[in-house]
Order: sequence, then structure tokens, then C-alpha cells
Amino acid sequence: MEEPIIEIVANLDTSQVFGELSHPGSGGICVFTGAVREFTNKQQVVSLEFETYEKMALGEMQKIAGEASKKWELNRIVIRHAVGVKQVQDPVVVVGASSAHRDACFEACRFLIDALKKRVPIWKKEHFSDRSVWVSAHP
Amino acid sequence: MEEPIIEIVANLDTSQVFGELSHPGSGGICVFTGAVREFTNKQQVVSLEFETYEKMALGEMQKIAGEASKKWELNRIVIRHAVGVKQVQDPVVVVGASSAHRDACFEACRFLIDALKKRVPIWKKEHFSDRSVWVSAHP
Amino acid sequence: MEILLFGIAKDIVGRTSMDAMEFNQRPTSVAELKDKLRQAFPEFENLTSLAVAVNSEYAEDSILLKKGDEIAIIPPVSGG
Amino acid sequence: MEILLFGIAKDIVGRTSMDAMEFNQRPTSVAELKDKLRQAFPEFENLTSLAVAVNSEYAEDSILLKKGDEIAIIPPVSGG
Repeated sequence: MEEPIIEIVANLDTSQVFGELSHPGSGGICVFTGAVREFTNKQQVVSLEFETYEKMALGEMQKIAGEASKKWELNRIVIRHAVGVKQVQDPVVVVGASSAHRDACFEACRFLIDALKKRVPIWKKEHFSDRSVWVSAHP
Repeated sequence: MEEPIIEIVANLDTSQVFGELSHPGSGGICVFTGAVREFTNKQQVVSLEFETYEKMALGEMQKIAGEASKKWELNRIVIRHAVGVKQVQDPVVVVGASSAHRDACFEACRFLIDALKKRVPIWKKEHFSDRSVWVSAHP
Repeated sequence: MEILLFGIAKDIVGRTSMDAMEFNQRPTSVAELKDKLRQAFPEFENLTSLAVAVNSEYAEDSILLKKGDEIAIIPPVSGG
Repeated sequence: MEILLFGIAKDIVGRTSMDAMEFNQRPTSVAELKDKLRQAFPEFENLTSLAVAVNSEYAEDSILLKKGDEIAIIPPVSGG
């Protein structure tokens, strides 16, 4: 597989990912985009704020891409996360994979986002009109 | 759910689909793109050619979108297929769904492409340097 | 009664459409249409599957064909 | 030995980093660091989980801390 594209950026461009995953051997390209939802438990979200331990986050993302390319026959992988303040509907994460057939790219794409959410040191603060909460910090 | 976007087009624009699936209630957006592979059974593909029974194809795509929106809580659905002659790496189909959480959009996206391949009256001819073959026509 | 032909069906018959009147007897059901098609063009026997659409919906073998119906021969689909 | 603080850990301590020398005794292992952190800032007890990274890798409790290590407190992650 070619080197995965691993990035942490201020602003996510969702239009570039098809080109990045395109490959003459790939009949299937699966992309997951995570975006800011307007409501969390029926409470209106004003904005989200992401921060990261960048050096470690990039390292974990590299490891996740490496694990995916061992599990499945993939031609390309993209893992890109945004940091900073994000508004409702803004994209915050894009992960994707391309492969000869669709089974592999679907399964790999799901693995990429699940692993990212579990392991990559990125923290999300939800800003409501009356308070702010670090997501998942408390049981 | 809002009306699904169902189209058969001459040229697929892969950059528009995020905007089409974006929705304030959608934290997850899953998109599958099918593209032309360079090799089929180790034989180099020169181009693919798609034709459709358009009226029926659009009707079947509508039904598939309707079934998906019954099975899963979705905010938006896109099913778009290209027709005409396509070169290696060209996108030929884009399907996607957006939902509050990622389980629904991943499962729905997979359902959309599986159902499309099974039922929608679109036919693909593979052009090799020495012959052309209607895909799946013969056992 | 016009019969639309797509994909390999178009290649087998050599045209994009035909008329049901071209058969000795006009087929009255989907099953009969398939039989007559296979008799007239034995290559249809070799296909993975053969479906018929009536008024742009998949139609079971038992469906009767009425005057004015739009009929289409649907060889194995291969979109995506 | 600098200890980087992120997310809610930064809010609990009130800074983006601290020095291991600030504890009575410098912690010698990841487990000891976690213990000292919870003693000094009891709010850490309330978190869903608490991890430590040494040189930007997740580090088990048994890992020993060496001079020059880059240490980070990793509260529950919530990317994506």
C-alpha cells in the first residue's frame, strides 16, 4: 500500500478525499465523515472545540492505518481530523480507504473511525449556551 | 427524512456529495464511491460503458432509498450513477447516507450499494483491447 | 406492444427495441414472452438470468401483458 | 520532568503543563504518577479513565519514568 495520508488540520476540506483515495486498482472507496450535530441529549450545541496532543495523535493514527492495511488489502488510506472551534454541520473528521472490492473498504473505514475514537488523543469540548463539557470525561 | 437525491448523470462530481448529505442532525456521513478498476481478472480494461433503462432505474433507486429510510433513522440519502463511457479511476456510482450516529449511516450505505448492484437496471460493458464483454451476463 | 431491449439483449436481437407482433402469436404473459424470446433467439438461454419489466417495474412470470404496456427485457444487471 | 496536560486534565490542574518536581517525591513509574496526581487533585478520581503517555506512546502502569521522558496525562479521549 502507498503511504497513508495522516493529518491534523484547522479546516477539513471534504472535497479532496475522493482524489486522495482514488487508485487504478480500487473499485471501491468508502469514506466516513463525522460532523457537528446540533443537539446532544436534546440540548442545543453552540459549538464544539477540539484539542489534541498532536505528536502522539499523529503517531496513533499512523498505527491505526498500519493495522488496517495488515487486516485488509487496501490501496490507499486517509485519516484527517480537525482541531479548533467548529460550528454545527462542520466536518470534524474524515477517514477513508480504497480497495479492489467493496467489502474491504467498508470494513476498513469502519475500523478506522472506531479505532480513532477509542485511541487517538483528541478531546472535544461541547459548548452549550450555559456551560461547556469535556465529552466522555465523566461516567 | 428529506427527499432522497436520486440521479443518473453523464459525469459524476464526487465533491458535491458531502454538502448534499450534510444535515444539522447528522453526526455521521458515510459515502461509497465505485470507480473503474484497471484490471479485471488480470486483463487490462481500456474503458467501461454504462447504459440504463433510465425511467425504471430511477424508480428502483427511489424504492431502495425508501427501504433504507424505513430500516434506519436517516436524515439524507444520495444515490447517483453515471452512464456513458468511463476511463480507469473514473467514479461511476456514489451512494451515501447521513444519520445522527455512525452505525445507521454505515449500514445504510452498504445496503444502498448492494441493492443498487442487485436490482437497478444498469448494464456495464467492459472494453478490453481485443474484445468487449457485458459484465455478469453469462454464468 | 413495444419491447425495449437493453445491454446484451440489445446485442442478441441486434436492435434497441422490437414489437410483440413479430412473434407468431402475441405473448399474453411474462412467462410466454420469455419462452418466445428464447425460441426466437436461443442465445437468451445462455444468460445468467432473464427478467422482464412491465411499465418499468419488475414483473413476475404470471403477470399478463396488456395493450399499451411498456415492456422491457432486463438481462443480468451490472451497475455500480 | 515535564508533564503535559490536555482536555479536562488541563482544566483540573489549571495549566497546560506541570513539573514532576512539584510532587513531594518525583514519581518513578506510571502507576506512581497516577497516584500522586489523584492525591494532589482528587477530581481525577471522577474521570471515566486516566491514561499516561510516555514519549507520546500509551504507557502501562508498570513503565518506569526516566529523566528526559516526555510525559502526558491522557484523560478520556473524544475525537471524531
